Amino acid sequence: MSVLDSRTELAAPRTAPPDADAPKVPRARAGLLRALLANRKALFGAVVLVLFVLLALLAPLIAPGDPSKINSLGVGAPSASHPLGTTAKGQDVLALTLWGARSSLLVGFSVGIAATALAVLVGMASAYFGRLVDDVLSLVTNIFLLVPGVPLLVILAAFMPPGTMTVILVLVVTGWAGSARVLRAQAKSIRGKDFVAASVVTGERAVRIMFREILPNMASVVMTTLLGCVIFGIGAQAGLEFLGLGDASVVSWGTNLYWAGNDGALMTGAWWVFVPSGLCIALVAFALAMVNYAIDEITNPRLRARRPRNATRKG
Amino acid sequence: MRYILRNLGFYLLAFWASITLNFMLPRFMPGDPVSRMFARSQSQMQPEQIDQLRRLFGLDHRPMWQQYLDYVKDVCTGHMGISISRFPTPVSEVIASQIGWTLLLGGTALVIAVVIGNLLGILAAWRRGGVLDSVFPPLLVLAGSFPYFWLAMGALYLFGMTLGWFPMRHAFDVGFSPDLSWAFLSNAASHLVLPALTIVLVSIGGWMLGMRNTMIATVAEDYITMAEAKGLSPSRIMFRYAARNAMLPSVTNFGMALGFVVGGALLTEVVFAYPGVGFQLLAAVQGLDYPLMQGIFLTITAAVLVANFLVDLVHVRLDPRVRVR
Amino acid sequence: MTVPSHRTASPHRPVPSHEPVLDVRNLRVEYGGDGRSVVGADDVSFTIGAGEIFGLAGESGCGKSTVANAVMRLLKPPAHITAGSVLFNGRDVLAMDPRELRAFRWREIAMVFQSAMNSLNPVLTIGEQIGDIFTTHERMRKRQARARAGELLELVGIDSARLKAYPHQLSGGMRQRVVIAMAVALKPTLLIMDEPTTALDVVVQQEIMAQIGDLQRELGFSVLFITHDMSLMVELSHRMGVMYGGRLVELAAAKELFAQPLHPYTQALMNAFPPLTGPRVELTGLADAPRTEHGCGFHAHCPDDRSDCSTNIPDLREVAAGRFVARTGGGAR
Amino acid sequence: MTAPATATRAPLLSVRGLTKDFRTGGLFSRDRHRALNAVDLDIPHGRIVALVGESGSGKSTLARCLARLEQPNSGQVLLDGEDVLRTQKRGASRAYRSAVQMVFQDPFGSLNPVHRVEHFLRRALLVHGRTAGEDELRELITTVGLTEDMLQSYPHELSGGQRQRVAIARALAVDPRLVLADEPTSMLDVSVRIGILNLMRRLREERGISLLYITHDLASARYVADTTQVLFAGELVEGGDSLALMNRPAHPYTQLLLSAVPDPERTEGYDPVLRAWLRAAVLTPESCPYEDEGTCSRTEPVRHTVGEDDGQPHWVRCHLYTPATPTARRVLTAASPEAENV
Amino acid sequence: ALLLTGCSGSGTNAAGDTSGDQLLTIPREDFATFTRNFNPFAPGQVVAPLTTQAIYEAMLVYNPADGKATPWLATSWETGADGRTVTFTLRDGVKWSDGKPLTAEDVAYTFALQKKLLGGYEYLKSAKAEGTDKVVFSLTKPYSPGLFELGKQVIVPRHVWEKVKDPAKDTNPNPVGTGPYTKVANFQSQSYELRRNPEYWQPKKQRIAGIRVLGFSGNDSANLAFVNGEADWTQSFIPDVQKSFVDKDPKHNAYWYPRTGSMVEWTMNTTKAPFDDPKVRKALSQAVDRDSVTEVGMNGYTEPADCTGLSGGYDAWRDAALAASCTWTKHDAVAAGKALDEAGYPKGSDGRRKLKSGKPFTFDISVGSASSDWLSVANIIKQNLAEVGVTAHVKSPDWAAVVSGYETGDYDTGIVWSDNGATPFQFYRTTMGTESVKPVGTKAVSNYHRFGDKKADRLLNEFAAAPDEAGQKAKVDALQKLFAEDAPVVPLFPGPEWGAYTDIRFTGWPTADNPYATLTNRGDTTVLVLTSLKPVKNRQH
Ligand SMILES: Nc1ncnc2c1ncn2[C@@H]1O[C@H](COP(=O)(O)OP(=O)(O)OP(=O)(O)O)[C@@H](O)[C@H]1O
Ligand SMILES: Nc1ncnc2c1ncn2[C@@H]1O[C@H](COP(=O)(O)OP(=O)(O)OP(=O)(O)O)[C@@H](O)[C@H]1O
Ligand SMILES: [Mg+2]
Ligand SMILES: [Mg+2]
Repeated sequence: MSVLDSRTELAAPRTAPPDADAPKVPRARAGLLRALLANRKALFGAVVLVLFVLLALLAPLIAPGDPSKINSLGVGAPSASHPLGTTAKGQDVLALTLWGARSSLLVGFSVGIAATALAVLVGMASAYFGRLVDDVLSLVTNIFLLVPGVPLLVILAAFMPPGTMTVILVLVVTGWAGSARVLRAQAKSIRGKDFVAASVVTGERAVRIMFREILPNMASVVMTTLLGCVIFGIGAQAGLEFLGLGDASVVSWGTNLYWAGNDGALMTGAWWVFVPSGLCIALVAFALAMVNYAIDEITNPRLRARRPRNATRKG
Repeated sequence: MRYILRNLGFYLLAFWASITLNFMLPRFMPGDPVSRMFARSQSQMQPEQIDQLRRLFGLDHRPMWQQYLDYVKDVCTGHMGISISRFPTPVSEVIASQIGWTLLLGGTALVIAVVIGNLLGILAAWRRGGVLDSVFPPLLVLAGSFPYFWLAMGALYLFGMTLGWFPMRHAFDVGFSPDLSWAFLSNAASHLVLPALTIVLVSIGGWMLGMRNTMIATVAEDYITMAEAKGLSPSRIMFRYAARNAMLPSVTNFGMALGFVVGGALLTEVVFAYPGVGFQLLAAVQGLDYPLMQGIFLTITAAVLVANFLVDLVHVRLDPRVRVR
Repeated sequence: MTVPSHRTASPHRPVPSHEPVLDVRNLRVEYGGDGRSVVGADDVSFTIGAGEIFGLAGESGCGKSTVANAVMRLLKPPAHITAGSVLFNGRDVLAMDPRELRAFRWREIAMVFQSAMNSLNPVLTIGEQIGDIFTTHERMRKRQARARAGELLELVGIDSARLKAYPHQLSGGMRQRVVIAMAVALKPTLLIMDEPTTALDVVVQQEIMAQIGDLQRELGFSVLFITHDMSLMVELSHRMGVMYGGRLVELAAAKELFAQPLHPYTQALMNAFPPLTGPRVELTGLADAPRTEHGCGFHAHCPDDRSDCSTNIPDLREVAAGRFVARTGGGAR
Repeated sequence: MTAPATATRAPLLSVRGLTKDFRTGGLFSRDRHRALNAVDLDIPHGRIVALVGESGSGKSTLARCLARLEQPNSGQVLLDGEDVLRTQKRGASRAYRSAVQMVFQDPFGSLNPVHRVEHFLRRALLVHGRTAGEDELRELITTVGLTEDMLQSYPHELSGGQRQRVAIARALAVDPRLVLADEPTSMLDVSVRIGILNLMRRLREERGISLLYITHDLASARYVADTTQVLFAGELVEGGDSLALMNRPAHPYTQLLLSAVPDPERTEGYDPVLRAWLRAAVLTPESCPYEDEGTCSRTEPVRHTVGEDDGQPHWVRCHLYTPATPTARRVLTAASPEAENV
Repeated sequence: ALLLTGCSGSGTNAAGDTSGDQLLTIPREDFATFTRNFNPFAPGQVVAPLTTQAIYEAMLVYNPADGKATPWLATSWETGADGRTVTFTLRDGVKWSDGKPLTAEDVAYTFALQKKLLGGYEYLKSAKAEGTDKVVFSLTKPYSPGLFELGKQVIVPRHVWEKVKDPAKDTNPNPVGTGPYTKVANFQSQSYELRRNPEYWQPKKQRIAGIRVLGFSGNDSANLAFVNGEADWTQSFIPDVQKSFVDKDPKHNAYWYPRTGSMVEWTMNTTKAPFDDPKVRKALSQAVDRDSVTEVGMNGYTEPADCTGLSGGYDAWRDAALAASCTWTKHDAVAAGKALDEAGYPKGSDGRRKLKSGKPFTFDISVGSASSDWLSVANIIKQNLAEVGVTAHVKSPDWAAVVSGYETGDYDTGIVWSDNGATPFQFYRTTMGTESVKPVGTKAVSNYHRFGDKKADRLLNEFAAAPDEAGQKAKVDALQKLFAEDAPVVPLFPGPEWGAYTDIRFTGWPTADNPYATLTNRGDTTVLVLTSLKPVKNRQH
């Protein structure tokens, strides 16, 4: 149940019957966006996300210079010159946190996009071609799903040269399968719809049917999968790095926490070293989860909040 | 039953694939266990001993395929060899000494999270718009958003160190030896609280939301309206009609999670110094202890497969529809 | 199914006494979405006498199910009953508290839903689902309930061994019959049937109708029968109402209505069913013109006399004894 | 309302001995279910052929086989005398698709909700190498009785009947010679069904398109189709001119189907009980020599010609058919009226 | 055997127990769980802790903190005139924990077994018992470092091990040894206890009732227990030990990190350009700010190395004058830059230096990811190098991958510990001796930098053959000079031997003022501490 195992949990919230949502969303793309902006949860999530992305982008301006530069300043509580204090190595915690956002968000979104893309490809090929292709791809998916994630992570992280790319690759390899299963189920249900058969009868090519007919109908599921994978990516990266399996020379929220642990931040009472990065991860993950939550609500209107049941009385 | 048999075929295939993967992976890693051990000992070992150790551990230099055949044979006969990092303890013994705690911690946490999470989900869906439905989901999602180790360390320092409410480490206090006495059991239970609670805290949101969403979908089904029309009592409708059907996806996820319990809760074990397979595996990987790694990997894979198989069986019991598939 | 060979084949049973069992008055149901609200049923009034089969016809979305659900108080948010009353044997259904309501449901009014596939719980056996009724309403023990459930199944011509079957193991027709058996389990006074056969095959549909007719003759309950199939409705029911856009547009004895439909919508509806006999004549049917919220979209097809109903559907007006029509113009065309 | 006289031209599409088995069960299962058994069917030029039968009799399967969405196990599909199953083994060619199009049962499912109406028509035109300008689109949409501004609508903005018209327009875009319409009206509201049926008739008359109209509603088959074929458990059992066939149904199954249609104007009274009993009589093994409802037969029934109408032979395949006695009468007297479970 | 801790399962443990029977608690951050393996021939990562410290003993104990050798199972030893024999005289009255006496046969047998099982001791021709109390070791060549190596070998009882079928694979669950604490009690996967040896030869020194070892999955949890007062003596790395530990109870808590561990060096692959040029190595070394390295990177737990490369354990051998005179281990970015300029690596227009091949002067520093302190060190070096226009990348994969690169010579530079012995011999042998140089691609277990100097070989041989310490000293002086000249590796700082304790429950710890042993609980001198500690007895308890 470690963070690294969270891919099993990822699948949990997405249990609404797969064919229930998508085709009900008319104008999948434009409509979804507009609906999202009207949703309070989504708006909150989006604002937080945009804020973090902005901070990450502006890190070189707000906190110029190498954030990991070690100096003899020593550990220090928050003060005017260092609003979030300094670490045992004299690094400015604010700078570390800001710069950490870059790597964490980069890894999170790269993992999210890559894993989702892989999952979409596998899921769609599986669903569209069916038969042997489906059997083989399902088997592969299920094997990746069954293979315990942590050892795979650990082994791959140990095997490959350290670096952001490795972390991304490792997380993609271990994270795509769960999504592929969800997407396959979804694609399969859309594959069975008459409009796909109609496109076949019209004479459309397979690739076009997959990407122009089936995929747009899965927009919301792809989106939730994507966000789920981003959450997984950010969390799992932090977990890996905390265990020392990441690249400790990169500044990210995970490595910040790794160094905080190694420098005994909690033991020496330097909570300001430990808290910000963890809080940032939580905030970003929470924001993503809220957007996801909102998408679920939008595509499945039944999930929307409403008054209690016994309001049926006549008024 | 054909459904089961077909799944069995799949499981065997998956098992083969993952033990093969398991065979390949460690062999792709650079270095060997002895130089690894040497590197760790930081000059406490004589360089001359290295070759001797290699011989002692019986490291293989035979062709890969031969090793592979032997490995498959060993797997099939249940031989897991001798651990290198715990030399000369047999791998099976190493695993046996850990798995109990792993199952205890993981199982407890999982069961609590699943039971409470699902119950909350059921109630939230049933009382749409109530406190449970509007307050809990975002709160639990927020809790689940924190990095697990961060939360665990925070809890450890707050409840273990500062407040001293719970023991901070190990599965039981020194001075006890595992038996069935009340003193031991209560001690072990008190040690379980923090690790299990933190796991529950981060995972319960997923269960609750999942259950809530399926439950909402289920409540809108015609047969629920029908049950209402029949004049059945609300609790009967909620549990026997709605929850029972909404549970099905949960059962699948539960099976998955159950299998992964065997893999241990690595971060928990690291933070709380709790014994378990997870850390053992990490240590095995870092020490390049192939036999132990393979043994653990095998155990996990087998457990996941068995758990999934059991879930399939349960599914067949719970959902008559799959029987005809 | 037991087929008593002496049975007469005539549906022309004498119209039963007109003691109203159900009295729906000025019922209005609104679906209040986010901000905007849709009127599901508006000012609907009708009565059903004891032993009477009352039909409610109309195209999809005209509010038939809304009325049926309102009668059983099964409407869920966002639906609200905003006006009117539902009297059942003189009791105000809308004023019942949850406990009363539970006891009232199924014992007094039972319902057969549109799709049998979805109204049976897929993971419980037929026996359990029928038994539920007896354990809840009659406080029977499980075994006894089971025995009664078996009898019920036999009644609709299904072997009682099938009690152990799950819904998916039965054919669509059998499932629908199970639902009918459940509906008559407590010998209710009124049976609501919301399109009990639309999801079924023509042939099976006939069997089901036969079943219902049979049971009705045997048990003597009243029926609120909902369908969009005019031919079927005319064949089956004593009196019928035609709904359009949430309002009743015509209410009359079935045969009279068939012989001389007064409202243009009813006429068009009739015209939408090709006959099985006679020469082929070009039928016009109804248009697929979209209906706006307040305007009667149907005016495009009103052959004449559009003056009064182009903006809204007028109230029902009694044009002859027992004949009501929502027209302001003359009685006949 | 008479069908245009067709010369004894070779049929547009001929089906010979078409058989389709479905694999039931899973990956390793070898159970099969025969959905179609040696179906022979001709679809002449410019005619509407109705295919009727109850649910599960294989109507859709036949249509999907002809649309090349399903691969038949054996048999021939001859288009202009060419066996397309042999020449185009791995799916249909564009040429075949431009000759044979399909309209699906569910207008809500057959239009992709994410595209505008325009998209469906444009794609159909482009795929078959035709220009897809404003004019073409306008012409198409007006042909099916819709207005031009609907080109910019999304499917969910249209009513069911309008959607089905769009689906038909899409089929027409490639200028096909045959349109397979699989229960195009059964999912539609009563109020719009007749409109679609009328459109189908108009297409045949104005464009000379052949249609295979699949339905279980005999009344509509009678209304729209020139000839009617009755499919029972995967086999064709009766066929002929629609009016003639419905006036004098020769096969007990056809009679059963007919009797199931509610008809307030029927002279003999309506007794559903009796009708259900008739069905039991037709479908129980005692009255029918077919084992397993026809999936395998010991002896194939012979094909009898009942009569000829308008150049269309009316034929039946039934062991029980003897030209002298109306079959149903015989069945009813032969089968015991005792209790029977259906 | 349940023990009598004063706590009836209350969740706390030995903390504050001063009954006099309290157990000495030692946390092990490197053992998450224990296996009951007390086989002293098993490798250090496998055998249960304290096996070779509390259960088995050696003939002598060498203490690097004060440079003295304490006679232990042997009372005296002497080297033959030709340097080819060493004779140990065993102590009288030493008994195994099963009551049998220790004999010379046991010693001879131990060495035979050790050579058979694990190899090593190439210079040892034979070990023979002479009488019951004398063991004569014949060497193949004069080899003075052998004395301490032989002397620190722990001795096992022949009568027990003879009967063991496969000594290499035996787990020896109930060990028989001569040590002070040999009785294994209450063995659990995360803790076990060692109780007094009833037959110990110094019963007066068995003042503590026993030792308890606790397993932890890492520094964090082990430190937490220690800082929380639940353990007495730790050897794990504690960040900011003053603040997080000592300040909590300055009266009782203390640490002592003597700089006697092996030298930690910045190793460069001398088979690769530009590291084959000693001028470059020296210039790079000069660019490193060792003060910052030790202060910030190493938490101030050690001090900068000098150009002799000798760790604090060899202070007696150090040529202080040499150490003071040479500049290449003293931080001077300007001088370093100049040296690089002169060596032919001028700065480009972008301020970055170029290699002779024209490529930019960049390379990797490989460090195992688990060693976070060294990672910081590498990062500081990287920063220092940037100041002189050299770009370094810190690469930190798993140690296995790093070491594998070191071993095969597939790396640029790394941070490595050196070999450590009783004399500097081993250190210089593996940093400069040609015999340890393996070609790239062949596995090397030491001398990862692959540097050898024939001059060093000669000096090393002379050292080994030198009969007395004075002769050895002369050779070491020469070796130091050679090292300062060649700069085969860049010494950074001597590894501190971590050690911290609290004297709430036990007193008598070694300290800087009383360095009778180092403060390690896993080294040779541990037994000295175990036999010196006194439990605090508090009557009120
Ligand atoms: N949950 C709902 N929310 C909003 N509007 C609704 C809801 N349910 C029904 N309606 C609207 O109420 C009107 C009447 O619906 P109702 O289901 O009663 O029609 P119906 O006559 O039963 O149709 P059908 O023949 O298709 O079953 C329709 O216009 C429909 O759009
Ligand atoms: N993909 C499939 N796999 C297995 N069996 C199938 C499949 N498709 C159809 N069948 C079976 O083939 C038979 C004929 O089905 P088909 O859909 O052609 O019937 P139909 O006449 O179109 O029925 P309906 O009127 O309900 O549409 C049925 O028994 C059905 O169960
Ligand atoms: Mg309805
Ligand atoms: Mg069909």
